[in-house]
Amino acid sequence: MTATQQPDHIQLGMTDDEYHRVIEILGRVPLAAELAMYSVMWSEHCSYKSSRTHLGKFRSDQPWVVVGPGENAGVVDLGDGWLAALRIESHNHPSFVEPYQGAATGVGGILRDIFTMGARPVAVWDPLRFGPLEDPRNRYLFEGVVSGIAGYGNAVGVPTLGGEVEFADCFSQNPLVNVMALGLLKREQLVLSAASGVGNKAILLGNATGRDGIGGASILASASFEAGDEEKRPNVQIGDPFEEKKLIEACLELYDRGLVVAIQDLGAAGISCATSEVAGNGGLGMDVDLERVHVREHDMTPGEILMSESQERMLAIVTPHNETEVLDLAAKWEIQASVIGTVTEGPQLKVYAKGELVADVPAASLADDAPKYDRPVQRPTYLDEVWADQPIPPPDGDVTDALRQLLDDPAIGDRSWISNQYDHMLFLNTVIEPGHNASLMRIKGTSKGLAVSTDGDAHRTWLDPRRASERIVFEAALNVAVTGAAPYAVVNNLNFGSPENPEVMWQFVESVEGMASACEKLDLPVVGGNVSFYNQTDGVDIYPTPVVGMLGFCDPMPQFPPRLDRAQDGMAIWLVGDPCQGDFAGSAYDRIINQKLRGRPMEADGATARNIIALATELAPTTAVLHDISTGGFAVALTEIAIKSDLGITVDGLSTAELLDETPLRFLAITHRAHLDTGVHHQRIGTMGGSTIDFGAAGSISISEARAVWANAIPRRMH
Amino acid sequence: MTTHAFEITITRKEGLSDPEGTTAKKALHDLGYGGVGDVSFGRIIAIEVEAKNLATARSQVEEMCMRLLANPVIEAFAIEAVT
Amino acid sequence: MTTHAFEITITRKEGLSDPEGTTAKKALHDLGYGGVGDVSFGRIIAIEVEAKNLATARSQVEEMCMRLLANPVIEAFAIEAVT
Amino acid sequence: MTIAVVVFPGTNCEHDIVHALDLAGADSELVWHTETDLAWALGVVLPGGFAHGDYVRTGAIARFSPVMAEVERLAASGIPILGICNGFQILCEAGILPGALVANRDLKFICKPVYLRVESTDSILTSAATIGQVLKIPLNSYEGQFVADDIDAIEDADEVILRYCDPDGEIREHSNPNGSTNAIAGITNAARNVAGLMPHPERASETILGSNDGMVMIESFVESVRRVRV
Ligand SMILES: Nc1ncnc2c1ncn2[C@@H]1O[C@H](COP(=O)(O)OP(=O)(O)O)[C@@H](O)[C@H]1O
Ligand SMILES: [Mg+2]
Repeated sequence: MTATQQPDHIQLGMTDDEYHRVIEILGRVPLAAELAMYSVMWSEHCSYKSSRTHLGKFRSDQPWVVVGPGENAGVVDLGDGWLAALRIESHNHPSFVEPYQGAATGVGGILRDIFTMGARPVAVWDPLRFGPLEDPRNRYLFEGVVSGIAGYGNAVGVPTLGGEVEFADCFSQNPLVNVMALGLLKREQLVLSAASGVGNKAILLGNATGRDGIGGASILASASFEAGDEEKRPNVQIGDPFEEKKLIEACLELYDRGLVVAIQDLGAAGISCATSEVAGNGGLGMDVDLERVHVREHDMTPGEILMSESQERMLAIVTPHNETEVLDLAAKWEIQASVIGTVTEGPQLKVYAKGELVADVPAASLADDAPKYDRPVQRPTYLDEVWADQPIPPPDGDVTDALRQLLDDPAIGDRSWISNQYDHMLFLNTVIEPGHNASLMRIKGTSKGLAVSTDGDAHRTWLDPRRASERIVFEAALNVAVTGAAPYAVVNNLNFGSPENPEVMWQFVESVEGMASACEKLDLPVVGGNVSFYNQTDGVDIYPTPVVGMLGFCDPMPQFPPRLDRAQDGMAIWLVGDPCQGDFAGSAYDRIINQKLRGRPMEADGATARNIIALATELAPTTAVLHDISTGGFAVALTEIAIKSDLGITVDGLSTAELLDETPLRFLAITHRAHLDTGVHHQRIGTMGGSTIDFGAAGSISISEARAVWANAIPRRMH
Repeated sequence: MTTHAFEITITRKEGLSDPEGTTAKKALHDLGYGGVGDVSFGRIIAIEVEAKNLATARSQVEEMCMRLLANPVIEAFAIEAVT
Repeated sequence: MTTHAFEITITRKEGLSDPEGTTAKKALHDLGYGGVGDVSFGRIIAIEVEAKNLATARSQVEEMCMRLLANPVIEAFAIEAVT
Repeated sequence: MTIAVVVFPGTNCEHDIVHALDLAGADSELVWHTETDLAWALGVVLPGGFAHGDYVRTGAIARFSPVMAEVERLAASGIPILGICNGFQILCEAGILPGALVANRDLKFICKPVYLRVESTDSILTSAATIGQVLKIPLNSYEGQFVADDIDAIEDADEVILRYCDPDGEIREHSNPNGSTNAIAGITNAARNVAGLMPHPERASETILGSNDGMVMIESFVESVRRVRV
């Protein structure tokens, strides 16, 4: 059977069972528009049908959580009436189809999630994954995605304060583009997305509705790519940061003036999703008239208007009394606005087009009655073999050849090729810019500071999803701690292959449990997240790639927080944390020098994690440099400090293996102090000074040579 | 080998939104040009190619458009020989 | 009143730097198109204007170019009626 | 003494410049681009951002915003006018300053601190600095490459006030981040009451932000506003 002969619901990506469920709910066969609505709202992307069963393992009942998962963004309390809203999203498939616009609209979408809560978006981070840059197609994707984030983020006026990047073959056909955003608000500005008040008006604000990305959620985000998928390309959406900037300012003024009862951004499934969610969340219904929608093209069908994913649109619920004022305010900010609906007693969402009823469904059913699957899991067969193959640690001898190769790796070398394309200074809050362990921003007018680090580790997660997921939480927490903030809340983006593959599902469950247990051990709430399944192309799944976005909080913020460029002549170098334990599975050394991905990564101990992280936070206000030891071990961590501080280093007594070992939960402290008063194992390993990086018996390299290799890792590949 | 000159016109595919065109239209209305209808922006590239004949040169230019100069996902292009 | 369509071509004045052209030429050489000579980038604007006749419409478009669409300091423009 | 800080749709650095003006002890007020009366202003700042989305051409639409007629009038009457980044682009588009800004040489957005050498102190932006002084100031632009059809006229009139340089003050090929003609980063007009620059002095207004070198420019501007006689 060819695609055109298949029943409508199959073409829309719905199973027969799901289709019958719709018939059961409606008591009849769905109309075309209704079927479209259910198909998108019940897609994996919108309904989390394969993951919901497991996401309950994340806790968010800590007292500082104001809004947990489920709303557009999580919200935490920073004291004195200040709240922070945070959220992470993926735009993987759209970015593969059209890297610039895919990434750009990813930024636009996550920002709407933030200002929907009443918060002003203040920063963005971009965790990215691509295939190796040796392939021109990957360079094209990398270049396009970075310039798309820059093009949108810079123009919309929200700084991008950091991110991360990894490269591996499995991402060649399926890059990962995640975007995290942070917003700030005062408590009284918090807005939620549940409509109330029968008779209230639904006003559509922003861009005109066109034929953008119709069915995009189900087709792009919830299905795998097959060769020859070119026809999906008309689904590309064009981002308009200028429209979004006006929309942000208009919405913030609406909240300020108390003009909205509820608000919801339009994302996947456009008007159908937004109207059903606001009404359904409030236990109400809504009458919607599609003819009132301002459209870009005049021959659109009701289904197209309903499902369009045109960017930069919001749906505000306002009292009839405030309607004119809202429309005037929209006019002032030069955005279009139309009153498209009225809140009703419910529970039905009724959609009219040209006087005809085109959809009449229980509003809440689109979200609440979505299918939920407990998919089969099976431990992957590759693991036994991979675990049995032990990494070979480096032999004693010169470390500098290995170091040069590591510094030349585009995920280890200087990433300012990326971050210098992003405005990372707007708002004058950036205290630690990209290029350190985490970024740190102040909250002007207060003594408070926020640090954020995003972390993933696709290679290790493939080797052991549970342990690696625990480790990325600890690593992200340590990154904010060495920046001077205490870990405070987590969002996560779970990028996986097809959930219909039991081995992928096993990776997913292991990863969720690992992440949940690590958060539990640090008493960190998970306030939001995103699941991106079907990251596979032609049947090949990506490495399981959970990503965490860690928010750290400090009050007072250190006046002189640690920076990698603050080391001074004569300062002592301390290693804080356990001595090396020979953790080479998934290490940069084994991957890049031995060209092998094998072994089982060490488990990170929860109690150690708590102690080390607390200690780092405590040392931060009074220590010149703190740097966690991660990819590339001591050798790379020390070299980064030498390069940034433009000052040599002498370390002694570390073997070549110890220099490249990646035992978790350790950091370097560089200070004039002659003693470190800590309850944690620590040892002095060297001194700052001179102009070479001197590893004693393991050789030495000049800073200028190390810097040249490090600085060129990305540019030399991109020309 | 002779040098052939071409003009490549690259425009956004129909149906895709064109924020720049929409904004320009509004600006022109504000400037008092009320009669302005649709405005859309594209790029034009003048290029010289040395090749043994016009047909070879043109097919090279076509290839360059698909590979680098245009973005076939969202743009359409037209090539014209200039004499 | 009838609608008249025009195509405006805007090019960088000679002698001024054209970073897009320079970059594209280099990239094309890198891609193996050694025969590529000069490459220069311009913009093309398709615009519809309602006016009582072609001459009025054209003179309006000329004005729009001088005022908004082109920057006389660095750009030259040409207007062509499309039928 | 009040300074008008003009906000176009798409402007985003308005609060940042207000912050820096506050630090310099100056009063300022945000003004929406539809304002047509700035008679009260003794100084005007056009801040950075993406006015009207930078569509058509950076600054092209903004120069026709209603407020610009007032800005032109004030410029002609000798009031200090400062354009930063997008504001500089708008002043050039409006013909209040000579030249134009086109895409960076490498066709990439550049956000990083750069070094500037003060070339002339006869301007509202550099009067408190010294000739040859090197300032570390963040740059943040895509269309930052300065070009002009008559560059010699600008040079001959000593209208170049800032050039990109190395930390030691030398002007070398690689110290020019965006390919600007003669490494020009900032200029003034013939009457020397209008100045524009691509880098952002307000982003270098406190040491906690990495540099406070920008304050000498902000203070020069505030001082020139204080000296305005009405
Ligand atoms: N894609 C990116 N965008 C912006 N900044 C990035 C990106 N990738 C890395 N960085 C910055 O580089 C620095 C180091 O990143 P990373 O090596 O991932 O840190 P760590 O290993 O300590 O977790 C961070 O400040 C980070 O924000
Ligand atoms: Mg780190």
